[in-house]
Amino acid sequence: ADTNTAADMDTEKTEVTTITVSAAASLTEAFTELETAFEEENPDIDVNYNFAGSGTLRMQIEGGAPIDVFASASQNHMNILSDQSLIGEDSRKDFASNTVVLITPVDSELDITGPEDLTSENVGTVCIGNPETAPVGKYTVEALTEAGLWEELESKTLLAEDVKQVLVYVERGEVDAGFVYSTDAATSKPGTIEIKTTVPTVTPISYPIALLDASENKEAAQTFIDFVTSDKGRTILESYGFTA
Amino acid sequence: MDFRKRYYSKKNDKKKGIDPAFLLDAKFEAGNELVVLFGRSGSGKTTALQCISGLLEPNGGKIIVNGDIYFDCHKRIDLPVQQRSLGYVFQNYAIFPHMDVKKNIAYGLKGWKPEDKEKRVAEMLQMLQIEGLENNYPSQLSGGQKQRVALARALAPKPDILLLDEPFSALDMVVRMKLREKIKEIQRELGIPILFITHNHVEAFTIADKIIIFHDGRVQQTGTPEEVFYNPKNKHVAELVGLTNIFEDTVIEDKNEASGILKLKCGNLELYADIPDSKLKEKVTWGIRPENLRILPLDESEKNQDNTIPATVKSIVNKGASKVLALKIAEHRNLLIAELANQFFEDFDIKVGDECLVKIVKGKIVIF
Amino acid sequence: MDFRKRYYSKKNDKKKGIDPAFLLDAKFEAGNELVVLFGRSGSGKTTALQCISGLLEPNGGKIIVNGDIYFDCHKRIDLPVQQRSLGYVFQNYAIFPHMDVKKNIAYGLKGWKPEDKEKRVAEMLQMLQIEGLENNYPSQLSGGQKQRVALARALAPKPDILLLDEPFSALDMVVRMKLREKIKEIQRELGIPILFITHNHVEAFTIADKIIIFHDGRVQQTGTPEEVFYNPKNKHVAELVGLTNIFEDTVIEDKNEASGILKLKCGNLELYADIPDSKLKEKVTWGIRPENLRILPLDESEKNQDNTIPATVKSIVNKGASKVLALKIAEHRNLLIAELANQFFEDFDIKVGDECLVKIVKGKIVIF
Amino acid sequence: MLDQIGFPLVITLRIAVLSTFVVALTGIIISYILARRDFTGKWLADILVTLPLVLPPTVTGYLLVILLGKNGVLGNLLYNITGWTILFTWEAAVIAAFVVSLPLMVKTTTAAIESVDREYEYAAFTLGRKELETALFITLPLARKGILAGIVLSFARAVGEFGATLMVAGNIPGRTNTMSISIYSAFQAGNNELANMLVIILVIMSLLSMAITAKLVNSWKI
Amino acid sequence: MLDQIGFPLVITLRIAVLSTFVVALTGIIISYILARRDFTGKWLADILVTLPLVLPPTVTGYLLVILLGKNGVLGNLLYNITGWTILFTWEAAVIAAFVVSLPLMVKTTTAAIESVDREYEYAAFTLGRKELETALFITLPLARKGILAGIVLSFARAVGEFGATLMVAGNIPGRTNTMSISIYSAFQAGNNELANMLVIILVIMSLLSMAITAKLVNSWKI
Ligand SMILES: Nc1ncnc2c1ncn2[C@@H]1O[C@H](COP(=O)(O)OP(=O)(O)OP(=O)(O)O)[C@@H](O)[C@H]1O
Ligand SMILES: Nc1ncnc2c1ncn2[C@@H]1O[C@H](COP(=O)(O)OP(=O)(O)OP(=O)(O)O)[C@@H](O)[C@H]1O
Ligand SMILES: [Mg+2]
Ligand SMILES: [Mg+2]
Repeated sequence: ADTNTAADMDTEKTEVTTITVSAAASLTEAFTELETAFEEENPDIDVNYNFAGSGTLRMQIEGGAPIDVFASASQNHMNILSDQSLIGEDSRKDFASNTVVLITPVDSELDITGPEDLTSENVGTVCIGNPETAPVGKYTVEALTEAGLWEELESKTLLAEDVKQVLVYVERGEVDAGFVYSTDAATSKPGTIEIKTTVPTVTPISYPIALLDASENKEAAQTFIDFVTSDKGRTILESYGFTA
Repeated sequence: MDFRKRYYSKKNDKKKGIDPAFLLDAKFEAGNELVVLFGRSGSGKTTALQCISGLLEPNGGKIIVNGDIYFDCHKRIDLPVQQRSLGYVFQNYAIFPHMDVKKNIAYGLKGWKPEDKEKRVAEMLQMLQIEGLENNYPSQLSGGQKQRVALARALAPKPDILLLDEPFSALDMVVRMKLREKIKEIQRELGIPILFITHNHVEAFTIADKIIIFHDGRVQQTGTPEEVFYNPKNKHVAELVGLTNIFEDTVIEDKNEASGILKLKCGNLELYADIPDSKLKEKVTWGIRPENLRILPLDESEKNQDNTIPATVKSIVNKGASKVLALKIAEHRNLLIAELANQFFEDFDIKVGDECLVKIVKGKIVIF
Repeated sequence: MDFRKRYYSKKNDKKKGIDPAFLLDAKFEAGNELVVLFGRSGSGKTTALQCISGLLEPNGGKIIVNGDIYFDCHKRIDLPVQQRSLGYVFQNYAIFPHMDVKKNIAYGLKGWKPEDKEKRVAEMLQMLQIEGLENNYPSQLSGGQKQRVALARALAPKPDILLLDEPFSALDMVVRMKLREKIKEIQRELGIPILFITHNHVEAFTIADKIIIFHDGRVQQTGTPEEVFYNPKNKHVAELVGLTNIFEDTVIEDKNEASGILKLKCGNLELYADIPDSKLKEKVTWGIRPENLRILPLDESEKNQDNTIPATVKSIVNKGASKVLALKIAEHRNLLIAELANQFFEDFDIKVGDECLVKIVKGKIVIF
Repeated sequence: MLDQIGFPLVITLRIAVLSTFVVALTGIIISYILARRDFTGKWLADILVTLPLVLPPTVTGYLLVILLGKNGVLGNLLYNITGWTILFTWEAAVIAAFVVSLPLMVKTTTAAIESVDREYEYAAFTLGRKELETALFITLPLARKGILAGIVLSFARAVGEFGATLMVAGNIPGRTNTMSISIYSAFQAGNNELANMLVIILVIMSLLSMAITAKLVNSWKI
Repeated sequence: MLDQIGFPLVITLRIAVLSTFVVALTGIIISYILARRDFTGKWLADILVTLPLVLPPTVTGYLLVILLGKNGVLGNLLYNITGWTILFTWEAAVIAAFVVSLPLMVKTTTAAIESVDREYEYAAFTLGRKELETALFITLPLARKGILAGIVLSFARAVGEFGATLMVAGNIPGRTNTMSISIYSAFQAGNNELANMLVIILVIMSLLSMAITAKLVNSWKI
């Protein structure tokens, strides 16, 4: 009852600031939970999310969309914005990281345990994200190149526009193997895929977050970023499979 | 032919058991002859042709043409339109707007050799006097030209039966006369049945081997032009064939030699007429064609002749070759209409307001 | 009115300087009277009405109706259709398929009070004898009923000028006669110009105050029905008005009292005719209406009368009220066509193959 | 769950109905002009109208973002006047739906109007009716089959619109998440149950709306 | 760069032309039946045909994957018979384009055919022409304005098709990367220069093709 009255009084006193956070689609569930915790702590700030692929989000920002915070799934998109001086450099932080895993259909009869097995003649199509549009693809290609497998595998790869597409193909057994984020693998239909191994990536997969230069609510936005990178935020993200 | 077709004003009316808005109950024979369907506007002539053509499915009855069963309600036969080998001129032409005249006419000539096609089309163009228009599209034609294209299209494939729905209605008299001849010729040549709808009296009379009179969806009378025009069976037919003088009177004397006497209702005039079998005191409807009335000068000596009555001229209308007189008879409400050749007026100068004698020729009186 | 309209068979023809496929060059006057446009099919009657209505823009000339300039090429005036206050019955009706009869008729009654509208529609329905059909859609009407709806729609707003393009072509004689009267009545009542197209001789003759004859896009003759029918100016008009006997001969004798003698080309027969001014040895075209020929029994005493020649009956066609005889004259290629009231045959029994005398009434001969 | 379905349903219907309404209106006007008028640059108008159809919706969306964003021509104007940014509001989704469905409406309706026999219009003119009245009471009712097809297509397209909408209106739960976007999100998140449910509701809703539209337009005999 | 443009251009044209061709054919047949026949379940057919329009293309694509995949109903059958999987080939893109543009063709054409006066068909019947001939030489030419609109819409849609294509054909550079997918990729990758170039080429190509189609169909007087 106490908190209730406090909240009521708050709304009367201070005006509520609304901020819009563009967040990568893969963060949907984690950030939704985060919002509840954040707004409890900051009743004068109302968070609106805008979930989509990082590329789409980036293009929206370039076009002048009224966004306050950008949480990207890839450094690349953040870099593009940074080059155009659209973000507040000081506020840019990495707040979560992820891993790439190799998955196969659960009923796969091929003997695949690691990326090196994919070169076998028995393995048909391998699905990876499009390195140009899906960050996961970029990480995958880097990793495969580093392992010296890329040249051999390139001809049997199928590029998917996003992680979900890779997942669908593997789930339905349309491809023999695929590379996805571990967080995405966790969302797949139970009993359809099998995680074979975690693929070591060259650069760590880190999710950057930053304040946008055009934001009119820089203070509130910074509060949100601080919350995401706080211990509390980290705990929530970890519960959804992200590593800190 | 004996079929029925019902039109309902609303789709649901049928289920609801509401009476149809229009019921066609046609029953007639047509041999290999030129049959004219004659009737008031809206009497079901077009509907009859559409049933025969197979474009409308009758609700009952049967249609047999030259031994071929086109439709039989009980045997569940309904020959597809395509197999009926028809030539049909629609009342509104229905020529294909996206084809030029030539293509329109050639459209029914399926399976003909190209040179035969070409020849036939040229023949048709010539017959219908539309040479030079072969590359025009329908939108570039006049009303009468369109009608002739429709005719050409129907005639070109030499069909087994011709259905012509007012095929000359938009044509000038010169072409019309030529085409009447042509149609008669075609009928004689091919020996096929031709059903011909027209509203033109002279056309019906001159072209028909047989006339079928429609009224309100029912066949009223069938017969040669003479029978129908000179001896209409009832008031409807009489009106239709231009028997404008129609009266209703009582038989007051019955003669032995199978002829009776009629007495004009509102007067003290007595008229004699040949009536096949009439009964005394019976009310009968009788009539006489305008051209069967004779006008005589008001001459006392003639006055007491049978069927001769004094009248006043109310109006005179020149029709070109003849004049129509409206005559007021003493004490009678209706005007008598007489039609007389212009030539007649050369010898007998009569003007509006003049008095004269009208002779109602006994043998020309028709009793329904 | 004096305007020109050119049709080109292809759009580019105009630029290329190719002659138009059809050229209408109409020049006529029409006062507040009933004017019949009469002409062969395709002679430009509909085109003329469309130019007057403003639906087609003439290529030149001017159109003035009752002092209002509808169109003037030089002054660059082209009054919009809507401001011409027309009643136009289209040759193909053009009644709105998505409106019922009532709505169609009321469509021109813009700005009328609802009860006035209602009343006017009822009046029209009654006048055109289509009561009971007010809720039918055009697809549920017969041809003649559609035409009457088109008429009703055009008449309802009491327009300042009526353009009627074959308005009765699909109507039966009974309605047609009534409507002829109505149209004349409307003309007298409203005192407006009515332009009326028809192919029907009797209709043209009885209804018209003035007849304008079109041929091939040009006005040939203008005049009262009597003038046009009895005194056609040239061969085209003659043909059109049913003056079927047309010959070409040379004047062989010129009398002082301003009348000449004609000699039939292929024979040794001499005919007398009244010719206003003719020159000796000149070739003239002359003609006579079929109803102006007299048939006499082959009686020697009559044989030597003026203009009386022997002939053989080639065919007799009954037209209902009269019979048409085709007569072969000795040594002459063309047949003479005579039309005689049926009454005539009661006294004089003549059959195909019979010989007789034909009297070509001198005063009825027309010289072009 | 009700919330996850209820809001998208309402917002989608609102967007689709509004955009279809605007599309129908402007589409009919544009079509009438294209069908019944000759002017220089007609081909250009024709092209401009068809263009959004050949572009991938995301590109159309991107172009709209550029146009409507704070730095865009229109967006800037709007911002300076009202201080309001249309981007990321449901109104932006209406604009996106409008742009992608307009070609459908215009193409279909233009064809339908062109097929109407001009004779009927002429008849209306002779009865003293102005062109506007004639268009409303004669031409359009006679073209109503094609117009209906155009409206149904536009509506369906507006309902199914995704790429451009995502771009200009974003995917803001509780504000701009339309059915299509919700389905996409649920699908991406692996929440197949929700996705299926949404698809079924979307389909039912669309069919119902189309049936109602058909009834309305077909009864349009005026 | 030529390679980045040349291949997508060719494959897009091939897919669009082929799918439009098939769409036009089947669309005309379906439309004719819908417009001229009465049968029970007509409304169902109508719905099935319109459905792909209201679904977000990705969902349509997903359904197609389920249907055509190795483990899908049709895909499995095909695989067992021919040993060939259609998924991830350009033929799959044709199918995707077909599915998403069929509604446009059918709706437009059905409306156009329904507007053709049956009187002309009856006239053809009385001249001994079978229904098929009548449909080909009378009904369809008279409905050609609407059919043309349908074809243009279908072609444009096929060219612009993206979501469903991506799902069933994937993005295999040198095999299935259509213009739309390339544009999308370029944009997403921030390669605006390439993207713009591709958009311009796409637009020019579409307009040219549409102009040609219009010429062809309008001359179709047979
Ligand atoms: N679809 C329909 N529904 C209801 N009534 C109809 C329908 N079609 C025609 N009728 C009615 O049927 C009657 C007969 O029409 P039909 O066309 O056969 O007449 P018609 O004798 O050809 O007349 P006309 O000489 O005017 O052409 C008319 O009274 C008409 O109103
Ligand atoms: N759009 C056009 N292009 C070329 N020629 C045309 C066009 N419209 C009409 N014509 C021609 O112009 C002439 C006059 O046509 P119009 O319709 O005025 O004739 P009409 O006197 O009304 O004939 P009808 O009595 O047959 O109705 C016809 O010979 C016709 O072939
Ligand atoms: Mg009729
Ligand atoms: Mg005409």
